[in-house]
Amino acid sequence: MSLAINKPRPDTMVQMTFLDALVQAQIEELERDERVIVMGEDIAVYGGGKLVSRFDERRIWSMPISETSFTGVGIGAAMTGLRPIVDLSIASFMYLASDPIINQASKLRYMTGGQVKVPVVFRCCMYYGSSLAAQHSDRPYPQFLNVPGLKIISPTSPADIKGLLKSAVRDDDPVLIFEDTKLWPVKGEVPTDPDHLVPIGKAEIKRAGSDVTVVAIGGAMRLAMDAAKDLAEEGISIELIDPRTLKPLDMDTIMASVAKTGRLVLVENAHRVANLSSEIAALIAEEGFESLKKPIRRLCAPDVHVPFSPALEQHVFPGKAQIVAAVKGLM
Amino acid sequence: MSLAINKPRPDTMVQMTFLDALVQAQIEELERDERVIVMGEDIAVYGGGKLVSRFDERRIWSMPISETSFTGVGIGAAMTGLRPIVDLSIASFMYLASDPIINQASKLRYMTGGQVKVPVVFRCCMYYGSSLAAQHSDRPYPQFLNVPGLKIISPTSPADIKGLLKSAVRDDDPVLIFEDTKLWPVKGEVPTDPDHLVPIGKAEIKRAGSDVTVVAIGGAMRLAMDAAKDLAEEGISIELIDPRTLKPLDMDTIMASVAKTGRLVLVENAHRVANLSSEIAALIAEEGFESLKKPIRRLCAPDVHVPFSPALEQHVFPGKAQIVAAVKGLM
Amino acid sequence: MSLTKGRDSETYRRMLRIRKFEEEGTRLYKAGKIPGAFHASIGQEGTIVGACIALCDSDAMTGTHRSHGHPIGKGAELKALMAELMGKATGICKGRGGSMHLADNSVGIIGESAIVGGGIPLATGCGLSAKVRQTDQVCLCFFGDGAVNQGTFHESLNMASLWKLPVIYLCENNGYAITTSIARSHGQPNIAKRAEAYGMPGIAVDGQDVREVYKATSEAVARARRGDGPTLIEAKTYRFDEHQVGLFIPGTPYRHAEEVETNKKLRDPLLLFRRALLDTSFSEAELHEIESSVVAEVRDAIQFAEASPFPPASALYDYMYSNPILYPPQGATSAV
Amino acid sequence: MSLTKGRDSETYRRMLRIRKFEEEGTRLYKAGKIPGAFHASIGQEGTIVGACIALCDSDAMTGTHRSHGHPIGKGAELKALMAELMGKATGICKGRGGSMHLADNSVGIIGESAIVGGGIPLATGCGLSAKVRQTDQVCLCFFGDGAVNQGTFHESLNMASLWKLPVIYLCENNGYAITTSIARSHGQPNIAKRAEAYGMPGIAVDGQDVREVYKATSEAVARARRGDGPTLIEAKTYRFDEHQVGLFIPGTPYRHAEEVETNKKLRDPLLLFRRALLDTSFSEAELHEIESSVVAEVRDAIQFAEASPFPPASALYDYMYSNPILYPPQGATSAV
Ligand SMILES: Cc1ncc(C[n+]2csc(CCOP(=O)(O)OP(=O)(O)O)c2C)c(N)n1
Ligand SMILES: Cc1ncc(C[n+]2csc(CCOP(=O)(O)OP(=O)(O)O)c2C)c(N)n1
Ligand SMILES: [Mg+2]
Ligand SMILES: [Mg+2]
Repeated sequence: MSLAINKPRPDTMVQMTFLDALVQAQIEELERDERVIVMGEDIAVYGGGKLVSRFDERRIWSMPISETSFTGVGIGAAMTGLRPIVDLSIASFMYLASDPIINQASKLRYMTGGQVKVPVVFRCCMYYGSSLAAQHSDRPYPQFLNVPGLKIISPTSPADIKGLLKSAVRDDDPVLIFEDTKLWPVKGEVPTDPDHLVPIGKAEIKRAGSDVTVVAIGGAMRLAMDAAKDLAEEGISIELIDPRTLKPLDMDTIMASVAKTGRLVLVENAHRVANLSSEIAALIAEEGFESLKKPIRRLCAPDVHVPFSPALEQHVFPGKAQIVAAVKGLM
Repeated sequence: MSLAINKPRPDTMVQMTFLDALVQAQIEELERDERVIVMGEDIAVYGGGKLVSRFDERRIWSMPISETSFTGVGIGAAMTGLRPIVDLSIASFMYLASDPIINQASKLRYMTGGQVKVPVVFRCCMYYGSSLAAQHSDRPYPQFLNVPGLKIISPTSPADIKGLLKSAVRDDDPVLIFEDTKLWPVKGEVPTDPDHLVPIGKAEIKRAGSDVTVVAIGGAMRLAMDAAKDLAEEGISIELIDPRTLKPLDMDTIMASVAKTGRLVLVENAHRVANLSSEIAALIAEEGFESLKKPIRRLCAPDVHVPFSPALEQHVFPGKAQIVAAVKGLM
Repeated sequence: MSLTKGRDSETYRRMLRIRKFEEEGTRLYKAGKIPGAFHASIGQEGTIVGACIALCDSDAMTGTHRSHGHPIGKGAELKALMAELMGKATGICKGRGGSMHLADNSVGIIGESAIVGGGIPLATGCGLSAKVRQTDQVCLCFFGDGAVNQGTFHESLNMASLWKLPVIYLCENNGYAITTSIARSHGQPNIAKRAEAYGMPGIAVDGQDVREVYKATSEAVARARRGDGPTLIEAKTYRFDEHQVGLFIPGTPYRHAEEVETNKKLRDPLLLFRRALLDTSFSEAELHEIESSVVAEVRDAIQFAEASPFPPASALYDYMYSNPILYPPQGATSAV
Repeated sequence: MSLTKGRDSETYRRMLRIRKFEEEGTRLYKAGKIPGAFHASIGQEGTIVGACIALCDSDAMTGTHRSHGHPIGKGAELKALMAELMGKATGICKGRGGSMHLADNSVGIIGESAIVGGGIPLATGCGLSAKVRQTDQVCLCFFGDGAVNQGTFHESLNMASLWKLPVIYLCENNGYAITTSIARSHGQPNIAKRAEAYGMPGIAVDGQDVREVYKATSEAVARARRGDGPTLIEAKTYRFDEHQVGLFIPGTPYRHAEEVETNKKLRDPLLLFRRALLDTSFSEAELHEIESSVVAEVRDAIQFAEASPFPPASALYDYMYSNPILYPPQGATSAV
């Protein structure tokens, strides 16, 4: 009896960081399904210490520095019965994996007329804002939005990273996870239920409101939440949306909100040209035009590389003050 | 005296195809500046027969199938005194070159604080619409729009490919040329002036009009021209714009046109998510919102891979009828 | 070690299937019935079939843009392959792959990559998967001499050697990558020797001698199944036709007409094998029977393909995802 | 062949500069005065300087994320390097590069790539350029043992061998890529041997013996200048500090504390060289003079760096393009 009490009930929540939730999700999936493996370089260094100590080398594969091919190895393994989680570590390195991700993972199911499936997950960590300079600071997900056949997620809370990573592992298609490492230390309530799944393709309304719709992506979400709180004190009501899945995009939720508010601010740390905000703005300009009362506002990183010096880098990413100002500008 | 008469005057025009203009531009630049070299696989097979027969192996370099590295070789050569034209042949192969293009070519000037320049040109040919299937049919330029530090051009007339390719070779920054191979056989008047340059960063108004602004990119331009002609007969006046340079985008020209017409149709053969049309639509929704009388309309390839079978592929790309219908839908 | 008569018969049948399938395919291509690009393996049948016949049905395989021979060599039926070439709904890839991508998963082919070198990591991943799944499956990985210069060759062979993966890397060395000879692209022309860099055995064989290819591959398969790791096999072969049917190459020819003629006359793997079979265990009549049955198979495949419907426009999105999620409806603002 | 006294003196000076520069840098990093990540080359000075000293001033070079040693080894002044580490406007890269990218073009460095393996094609391109320009410039290309597994190593060495490019590929083999040993990542551990795959000479040297590295590199440089092509040199060296200052690595250590201690005690390139110099041509006083002048140089560099201003926000876009074209104005809808 006492044992049963110690075992957490499915609806129990625990407080943990985003990074812990991320690791916990992998541990649970590795334990649930022996087809799941993890592949990556220096896994312990990039936050996966618990994985390395818990599972043997047949489950956790240490990779040579060969990103192009080990990505292809993950795809080949996925096509032949495994469900690999490929850790590409810093997102700036993933251009080395562009070819296998785009030409193989995203295309093979279609090109074989459905003969194969490609259940592979790619983890890409977006480090920026910590003086690593341009070769380590990319947020490259906008480039992959244009590629058919991929699913792309970028959760912003511990519960969501756990639930979406698990959904990704259980999904039969290639899923790219873009983790904003600024979120790694963020704490939150996370369900202990080993089958806690957050559906791919569903946005979340973080905060309901009526004056202005704000869509914030990745690390920008924390600032947007703070901005919404400040604005509420001034009597401005923000409806704050987290797309969570970047492809396919849940436009129904965004469109319904804009239909209500008629005002839209998009906040994103990726470079501004042809990013997710561009796509959302375009879709609204096409299909939500009649509801728009004011011009759309995008707050993004400008079209410049991320500089090393903190004196410069601090000016690259949108801050809370800009979000507040943009919202007020629309009132 | 007779010699002088035979020598074409600078303002002489000749009729030639897009492909001939493309080759002619390279011949002239190779002859003008001995720092210019051409690098690529099977250059004669991809339309460069004249280059191979005219210049020796010190100017025309035949590459092994090593796209990642020979792209880097071109960048290294550009940083040390040459002005290479790197022929990546079919654009679907360029993902193998994403890392050196993004992490090196686009970043090195900035990351070295201006100590180096990277005068390299990449030619990427977009083949599609001829049953080559998904691994040979990509139009990947939308992905590179998001990358700071690159210049991207996609001319649509023989005169423009000649003048823009020459500008690209003479430019000190990395320039990507996305050639729509559907345009290769198109004929037009081309200046024989060896210094015929078309400026990077300037759009062209192909046809002035007052009712609807149509922006068409690459191969879509020919259909848009036909559509504009048909619509003119029905009394609808199209202002047709060719951006020519996709990055940096000449938004002044587009914005001025939309200010006049209040209606915008975007036509593009790239996949629809986060492409150039998304960016243009977003910019208009931000800065041209007050002039917009109607929702923006985008006509693009859908979010599906290019299938092999002509029975399917014919449904992927926007056609003249769709352009006409979209324009009429806005009247 | 000599092959059994049954295996000889199947070997000859598959080689001939490739030859006839592609001869007819070339004709149909020139007649405009097959769209896209058509790369024939004619001349390379000994290499392909010699290697494939050393596998079990449950073994896996990856191929290249020159993709017709690989499934046929592995035992695929011809109908769905021919229908695929014509872009029909009954094609092995439902009309989505075409000539460069005739992957037939039912015989173990996990992909035919038209990205040169792109299949090498996939095969390596299949090897890794076999190891994790603790089966005795091996994976045969085909690629050309040109693909050897891709980074994926290097990275993948290193990993396979490191982890002793059950993969056979089989280089169809036909001497050229489109127009580029080995001398103009390889710093060191001996491809088998490259294996040493990875601590892997590298073997060169006469790719026109199907039995020699079979023997080398069988040994590599046995080695892989024993858990002793991968092998690189370089099969020296020759492509009789142009890189791609109808490809026009301006300027000085990259290979001499004589070279081609000599190879066709003296180094035709089908003629060589036929002669060897007659010299040992087969009668003219027996071979003739195989030949006419193959001709009939190819004819039936063409009939099947021609009679098949094209996929309808409404099927454009089929097979994009295994688990589709549609926000917004896919065609919403698109051309369709 | 022994180095001349002048060269010995310069060699010792540069080795010591790296050591002192990085010791002070580590201190400043821990004190929060240097942002980002800091990878020290301490322990690898013999390899770096031995190779660099074999070059002429006009020769070119590429390096890695472990980027401080390369410019110092090539003769760079310390002030702009230290200012760069601190993200100052007077930094060698105007504060845009930082610790992983201390490229100093004035001493011939065309790039320090923090993308592992990314510099190898650039160096090869420099070799191609030298050949086209018909100069006798050579390019020295540094990379680590981990980078050997990148496709760029394979592709680039093949091209350099094919075209006999004047490039020296110098592998700083310190035994580890972050936590990954050679045994856990290389199918075949002998890196020098990989050269054979490309038809290129491959030489292994003791990277802690600066004279041995100098000798091997000098021969490779002479070979390259003669037009005889590239060489791969594997210098066996050791990194005394952690991969990156302050990096926490959970779990079982990837290298034994004893291994580190033994190397520091018995295989310190500076101690070994100092002893050799004393044994032959230098007095304590002479070495002492070099030592105090280096200490002063480093101190001056720190003073210079600390006194320098940060780049102003208005400079964010500077150095993006050589030929800027601005449509629309860059910051228009951005955060700035
Ligand atoms: C990554 C990539 N680069 C270039 C091409 C264009 N291409 C198609 S086949 C081929 C030659 C391949 O040569 P090889 O590997 O020897 O195979 P073979 O054609 O001789 O069978 C090339 C360069 C391609 N399909 N993929
Ligand atoms: C393409 C790429 N992959 C991974 C990394 C992360 N990373 C930085 S240094 C390093 C290890 C490099 O090892 P080695 O080449 O031996 O150089 P060392 O650090 O030992 O000097 C890795 C994996 C990177 N910077 N670039
Ligand atoms: Mg070949
Ligand atoms: Mg190392």
